[in-house]
Amino acid sequence: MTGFSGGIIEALPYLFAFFVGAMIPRRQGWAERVGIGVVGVLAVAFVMGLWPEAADAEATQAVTRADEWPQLLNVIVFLPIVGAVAILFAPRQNPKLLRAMTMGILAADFLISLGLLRANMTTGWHFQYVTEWLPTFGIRYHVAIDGISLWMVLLSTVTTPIAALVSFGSIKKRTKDLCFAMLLLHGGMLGAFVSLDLFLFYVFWELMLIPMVILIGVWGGVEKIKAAYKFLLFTMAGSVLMLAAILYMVWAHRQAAGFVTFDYLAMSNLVLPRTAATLCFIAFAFAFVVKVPMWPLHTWLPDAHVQAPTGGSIILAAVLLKLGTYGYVRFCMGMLGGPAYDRAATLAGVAVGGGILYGALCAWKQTDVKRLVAYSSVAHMGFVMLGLFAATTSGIKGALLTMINHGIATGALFLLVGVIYDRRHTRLVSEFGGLAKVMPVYAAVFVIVTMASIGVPGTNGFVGEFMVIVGTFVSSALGRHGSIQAVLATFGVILAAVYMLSVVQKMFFGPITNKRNENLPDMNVRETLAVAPLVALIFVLGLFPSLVLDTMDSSVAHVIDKYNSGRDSHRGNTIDELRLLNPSPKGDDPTSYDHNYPVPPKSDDDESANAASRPLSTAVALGQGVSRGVAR
Amino acid sequence: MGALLGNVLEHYVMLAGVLFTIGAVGFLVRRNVLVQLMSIELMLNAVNLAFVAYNRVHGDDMNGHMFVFFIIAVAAAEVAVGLAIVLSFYRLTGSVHSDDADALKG
Amino acid sequence: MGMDGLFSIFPPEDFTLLCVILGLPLLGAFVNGVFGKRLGKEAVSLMALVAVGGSFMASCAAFFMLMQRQTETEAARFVWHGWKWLDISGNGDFQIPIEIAFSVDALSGGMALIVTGVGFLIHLYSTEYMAEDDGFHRFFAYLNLFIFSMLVLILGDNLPVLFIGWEGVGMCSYLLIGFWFTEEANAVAGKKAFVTNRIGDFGLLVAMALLVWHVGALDWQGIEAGANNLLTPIKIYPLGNGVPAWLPDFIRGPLTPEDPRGVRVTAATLVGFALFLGCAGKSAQLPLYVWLPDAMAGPTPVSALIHAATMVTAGVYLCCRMAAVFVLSPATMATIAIVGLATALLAASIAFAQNDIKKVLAYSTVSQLGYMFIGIGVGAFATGFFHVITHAFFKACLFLGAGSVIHAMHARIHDVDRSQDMRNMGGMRNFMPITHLTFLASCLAIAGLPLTSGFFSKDEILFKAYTSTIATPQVSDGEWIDRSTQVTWPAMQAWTPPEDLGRWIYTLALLGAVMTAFYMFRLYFRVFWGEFRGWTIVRGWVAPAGGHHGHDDHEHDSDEPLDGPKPHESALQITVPLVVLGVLAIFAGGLNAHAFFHSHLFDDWVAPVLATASSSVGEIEGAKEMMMPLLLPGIGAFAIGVGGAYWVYVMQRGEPAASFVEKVPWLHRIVYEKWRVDELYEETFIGAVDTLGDMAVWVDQYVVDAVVARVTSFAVAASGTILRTMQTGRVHAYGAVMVAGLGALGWFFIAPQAVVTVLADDDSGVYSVTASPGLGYQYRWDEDGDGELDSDDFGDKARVDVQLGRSEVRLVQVEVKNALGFRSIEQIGLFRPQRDGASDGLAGAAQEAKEAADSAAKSQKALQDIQRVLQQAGGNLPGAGKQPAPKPVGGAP
Amino acid sequence: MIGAGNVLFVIAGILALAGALITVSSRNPIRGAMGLLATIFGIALLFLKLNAQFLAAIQVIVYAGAVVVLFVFVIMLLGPDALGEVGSFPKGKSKVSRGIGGGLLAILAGVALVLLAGRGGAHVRFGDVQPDHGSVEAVGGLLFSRGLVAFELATALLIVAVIGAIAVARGKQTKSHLTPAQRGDGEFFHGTVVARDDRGRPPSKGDG
Repeated sequence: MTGFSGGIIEALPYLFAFFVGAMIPRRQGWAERVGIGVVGVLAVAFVMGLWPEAADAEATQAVTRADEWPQLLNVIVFLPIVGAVAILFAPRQNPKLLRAMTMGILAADFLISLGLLRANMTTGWHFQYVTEWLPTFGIRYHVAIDGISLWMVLLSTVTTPIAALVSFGSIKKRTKDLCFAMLLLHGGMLGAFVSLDLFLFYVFWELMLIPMVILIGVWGGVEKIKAAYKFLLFTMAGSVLMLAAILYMVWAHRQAAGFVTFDYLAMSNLVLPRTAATLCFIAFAFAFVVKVPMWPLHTWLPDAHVQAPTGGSIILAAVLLKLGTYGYVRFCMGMLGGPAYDRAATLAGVAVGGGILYGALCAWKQTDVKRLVAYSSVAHMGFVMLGLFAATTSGIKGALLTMINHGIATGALFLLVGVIYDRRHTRLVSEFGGLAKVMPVYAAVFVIVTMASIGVPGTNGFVGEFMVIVGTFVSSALGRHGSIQAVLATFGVILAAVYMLSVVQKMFFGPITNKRNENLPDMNVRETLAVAPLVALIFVLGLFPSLVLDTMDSSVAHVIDKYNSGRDSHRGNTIDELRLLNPSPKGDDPTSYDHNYPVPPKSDDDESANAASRPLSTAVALGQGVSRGVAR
Repeated sequence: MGALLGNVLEHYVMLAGVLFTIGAVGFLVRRNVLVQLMSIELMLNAVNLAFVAYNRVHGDDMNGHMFVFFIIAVAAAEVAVGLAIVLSFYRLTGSVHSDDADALKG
Repeated sequence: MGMDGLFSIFPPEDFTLLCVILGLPLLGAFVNGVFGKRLGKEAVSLMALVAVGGSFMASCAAFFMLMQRQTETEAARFVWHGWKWLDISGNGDFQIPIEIAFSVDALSGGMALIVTGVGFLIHLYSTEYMAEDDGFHRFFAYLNLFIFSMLVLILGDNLPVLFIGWEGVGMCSYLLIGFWFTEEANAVAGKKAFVTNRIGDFGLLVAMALLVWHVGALDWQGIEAGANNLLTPIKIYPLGNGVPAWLPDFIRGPLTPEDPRGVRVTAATLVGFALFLGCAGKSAQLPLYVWLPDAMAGPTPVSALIHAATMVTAGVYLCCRMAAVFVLSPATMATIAIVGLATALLAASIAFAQNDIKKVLAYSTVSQLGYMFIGIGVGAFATGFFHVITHAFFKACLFLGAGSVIHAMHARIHDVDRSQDMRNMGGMRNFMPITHLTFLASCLAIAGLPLTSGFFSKDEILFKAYTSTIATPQVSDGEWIDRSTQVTWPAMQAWTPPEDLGRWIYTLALLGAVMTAFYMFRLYFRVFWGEFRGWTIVRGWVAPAGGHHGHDDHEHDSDEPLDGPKPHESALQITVPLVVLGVLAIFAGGLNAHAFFHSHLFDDWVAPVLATASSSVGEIEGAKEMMMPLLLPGIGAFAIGVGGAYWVYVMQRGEPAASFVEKVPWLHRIVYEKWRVDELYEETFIGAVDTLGDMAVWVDQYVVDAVVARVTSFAVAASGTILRTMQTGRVHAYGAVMVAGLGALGWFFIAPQAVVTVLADDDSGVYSVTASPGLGYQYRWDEDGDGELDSDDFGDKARVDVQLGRSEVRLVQVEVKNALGFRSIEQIGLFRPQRDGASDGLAGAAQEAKEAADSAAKSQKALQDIQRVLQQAGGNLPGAGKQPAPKPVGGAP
Repeated sequence: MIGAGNVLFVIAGILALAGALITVSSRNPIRGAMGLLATIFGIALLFLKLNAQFLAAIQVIVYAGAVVVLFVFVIMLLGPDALGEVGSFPKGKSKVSRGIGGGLLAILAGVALVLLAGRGGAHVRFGDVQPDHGSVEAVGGLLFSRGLVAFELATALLIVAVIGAIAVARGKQTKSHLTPAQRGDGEFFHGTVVARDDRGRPPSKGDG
């Protein structure tokens, strides 16, 4: 695998540069194009020369499993980003070429990401790749996937091409910037899902924010600017708090272990004093709750969806919301188990009351279809968060599956709403009536997707909701509230049927009220091509969910025991001070979750590092702890 | 007392302090931009004096002198640009009164 | 090929015949749905008929194979395991695998026969009935999909797979009721049906969750095996954290139950109630029956298939399947019986005043379902299920007969409501002989003519209601002593129904039987006897020039008479199913004719499946002899009902009914408007959720959005304006602020900076402490560590050498005064460890440091010193933490 | 007892203080510049007293030679308007700045007095220094060994300042003779007033 493909990988940048260079000149002859192409190649050669090639190759502990190609994740994440840069060089006057390039890159990314399915998801991280990025700050480029993030990556690589296909159909102006934004967004999201270094995660977390704001702000609806601002400010407020928590934890880890690192594995090995742990948890949870969105902080979602263009709306619903919940699983539960456990019952109450029931009730009263679907997303994400707070195996697996289902179902719903929006340029439900007569195929697809969104068994919606409800019922984290919350969540299932069917009935059934609806064209090829995979996935996941669920077993088990151990060590932690869970976890066995555990830098000039490389015994740590009492 | 005059750090520091205050007061009180620039020069000179005086106390290295050298370099650059601004400001508004330059009001 | 040939092909544990039964309707639905438009009507109907017919053949084969294997004791059961669907974490987070698996045994075999058999007949009927409809292929696609979902429901091996069928059937009924979706009313009726079913499904979901928690299994055998650990008590009130403490006592008093363990109920009752809620939703029982009458908006074959024969009986099937669970809780059984009884009476009363044929039949279905649930409620599961079968035959025949009459009426009246109105009919028996005869047969069956199927099934239920008793189970709960009040609370006992409940049910059910007989024959006489009231019949009438005679009917819907042809008998595809069903309606009773022929065919067939449940259902003594005396009132009820109807509608030509209406108009109107139950729901439940919705939207806009978005933006804007006034734009104003800052900084320099550095030389024990120099600084030292400063006046001594013995601790203080007379004090704790850096010394050092600190500390800053000392100790030891100590301790050994 | 050094210190001190007072209080900026010149010479003398020959030279060359000359240049350039406001001291226009100024003076005067009075304890005497302390070779050597980077940066700074001064002081030149295209209004997104699509053509034609 390495010999031949290594060669290609080597030649890839040069070819790319030549191709981009050749495309730049407008309406010039062949001579200039080749010339500029060669210039491009030389430029890349110069940069490659500068790049510290052999020197720190051994520094990369790219120790990974035999059958997995370590570079796969890098290719998946950086192909769109490099593609976005290439788009910048492509000529602006030729939208068709831009669209072709973007679709090509996204399709290539999807095909490559299928390679991820080749490895069977046993315990431990997969396709892991680690290199030093900023050694002085202990920041490493550490990427890996496990059962959870695998499906998030695939969800993203499936929905983004579809969103791109749809938005190319409806958006005609500023195509170049649209392509750039789409590709950068795609790269940012993938990066966020796979990064295992808190700094890297934060970079990608912010990176994906900007293109989304551009998507809403430039091609949005009437008050697009206001909606884009609201979206930006909400998410930024959250992520800034997260950054503060990250920095504190890094500092705390340096106090406890002696060396600076941003790595997720090290952070999850750290036991913070009680108040500090709670504050960190609140900071992280705030960032993710804004993104999910959960009850008090969800008002940005309807505005963002209503103003976003169809493509942007699909990505926002299908993938961006999942980052909030994925973040909660990975960081709040995986890293800060203790405080998360204590607050599980109250947060679950908010998820049920504020999310499921509140979202459904609001959805029922909306006059704008997109706002309705946005509120239905709030309801679905309420289910997801309930599953996570329940912290039982089927609860979390149900939550993860509901995330995928919501991505598919709501993505398809937004796509379908986009279809009529392109024809009638209005989203008010009252404007439509009796569409089933005029657009039978469209009506059939809409009803199927509605069934998935409601959670009719046989479609994927039901499987997720069923596992979450049962998971919550038997959850020990929620104590005696679990059963009541499960019953209330089941009410949400009824309300879902109420609001979805009422909108279907108003739009599709009954006589044709509005003259303009009489001769609307049915779905064209592009739209059917875009929605077909989603509908297929609805039934495939509905009947064969174990394809997805079995791969999650080991990682969910890992999260749950981290979550519970966070709780026990927290409760048992009488000295209530800063120490490592287990002082020196072995990082060499690839199947353990501590594989590639950050090792303190061996450079001897940093005297503080080698002086304190040995772990502290409790006595002295006692001294440090008391005198350095953190955040009393 | 007389013999100590000029050989003791306090006198130089005190002199620098007074000079600095005069410069500060000049900057605050006078409305003429040119005079304000000159008072800034005064303040800088006062600081230079203090630097050299302290350097004289610990005589073994000449960091103070180096620092003063660079302050003088910067002060020269500063005056050049400051006066250029005053010139274009004058050409723009026809006056050197600093109160007229409040276009950047909040 | 013989039975063992079949067994070789389809072995019992891998029974792929089930795939054939399920696959064919699904294939039919897919083909008709996707390619229907292009195939044309004949091909579509052929495909549909072949699909359902094939499935019927397969289920017959399965039925016979079951008969082969079934013995007295051991129930025959063929299972087909599909694939692992998902796994659920049960109590204690262990994984319960749920797989897509189908099984057939006596109960589901019989039901499958009914579904596919009656389904086939109705498919045949629909090919004619829906002939001119342009949505022909869509109709058959939905119908086949329905048959598939119903089969999944029946053949499912565990509750979640049943749930797939359960909601699939609900979805198909949603699509079929709203088939003619161009009418607003039909679409609304479809939505109403789906939502009401969904409320029922809520009950099923909760039941599944409870079963997972208590029984730890969801497939039938697992449930039956683990059923008795459902007998554990569950606290249902007060929920969560209990009654809040801040409530005043006069409210808390009544609210807090005296038994500190709270109001408790056995898990079996909870599961029973949840399941029954599901069944009530699906089988249109009292709380959730409102959707069935509106479901008549769908085409008549749909009403016949779904709302008479198959879907509505799914609830009864589920109850029989989960009989082992229901029997464990007498409370649930009693509620089922009472609710069934109430539904029967209510529906029968409404049917009195309805004029639309399908509405009357709909309410009679609801009423008959009530009877089935009475059967279930009193413990007679087999009898209740037998009533399902007989009801399927005669109710399907009635609906198809009504459809045939409506089809005939369409000759001239096309308005949907008026073509189904009894007042426009009359005297149809001379125009439509076959329909008339089959309709009469079914009416006799449903009314309970002795020897007809209705008689044997319904009166058997009445008999069982009177005679059967249910054993009260033993709840697994012990004595409980309340530690705080030392009061011992008794173990919990299961609730036992009152003695004469059975007798009351019997008498009221008898009244229901009379009402049933009356309204059925009211319908029969008004439609088939008397003279035709539709339009004046003109012999040899020919359609006017307008060609499509349909729309001329609308012009003169005013009262002047309409003329038209003689209503003619429907085509063969309609009459053949009618005849078959009519015959079955009469003779199906033979299967379970206890009264006269003592044939227990059906009971024995179903007994092994319901063995566990019926084991705890007994009979009052002397029940055998009471069989005949209890049947006579039944026959009497039939006679009174039919005679009364004959007297009112044939002999008196309907005057008594008319006079009754004038005498008590308000009663008639209430009964005609279905006791205004729909409006009640509209006001209470739906209204409540509606206002909740409005409140949620208001809160979302004015509270959540206002607080989070607008208040923060207002705060930012306000602080912006405040800060803006600071920027006056005049240079010297900025200069003034800078100078003020400088002044503050100056103040900081004025206060003296007492910074102390320590040079420790461990082996000689000499610790030299130097205070940093400053402008005009003077110092005073306390070297001996006694807490007071040695001398009162200040000197220039900036350095002090202290000699320390091994493991000696001393506190050195220095006071610094600067030129302006400001002073500040600094203390440093010096400690010389026992031996340099030995590890056990570590603990010792820390320990000594602690004691020494305790002894030395007198002044109020003792705690600070301890930290300092420890830090000092820490600083001295190799490998100490990187604490950027303000006092760099140089020369560590 | 009174040595030559002390006299030098007194003369230089008085010279500096007088110059400063003249700079701040004189109505005519030229007189102010001369005051500044006096202060600079006073400080140069003090530098000599403190063995800082190199800096004294620099002070005279740069400050006296360049900075004050520049001031005089600009004042001459501005001509009569350089006088700015009428009175040498503003007619009590802004109470605040006068108050601050007065306050500051009072504080520093107090500190000076205390220091002079000697009550403030030991004086910080000047220690003994190497012979070449402050000489041109020593400071020059130091400048080009440890302070080389800073020195290069200082040169860069000065060049930038020169260019900046020229650019700022050059004033607006009308470039009317150039066409708009040549001038290139530099719109990044082609967002000129006339809405243009991707191809840069007015909306009527093209797919925009």
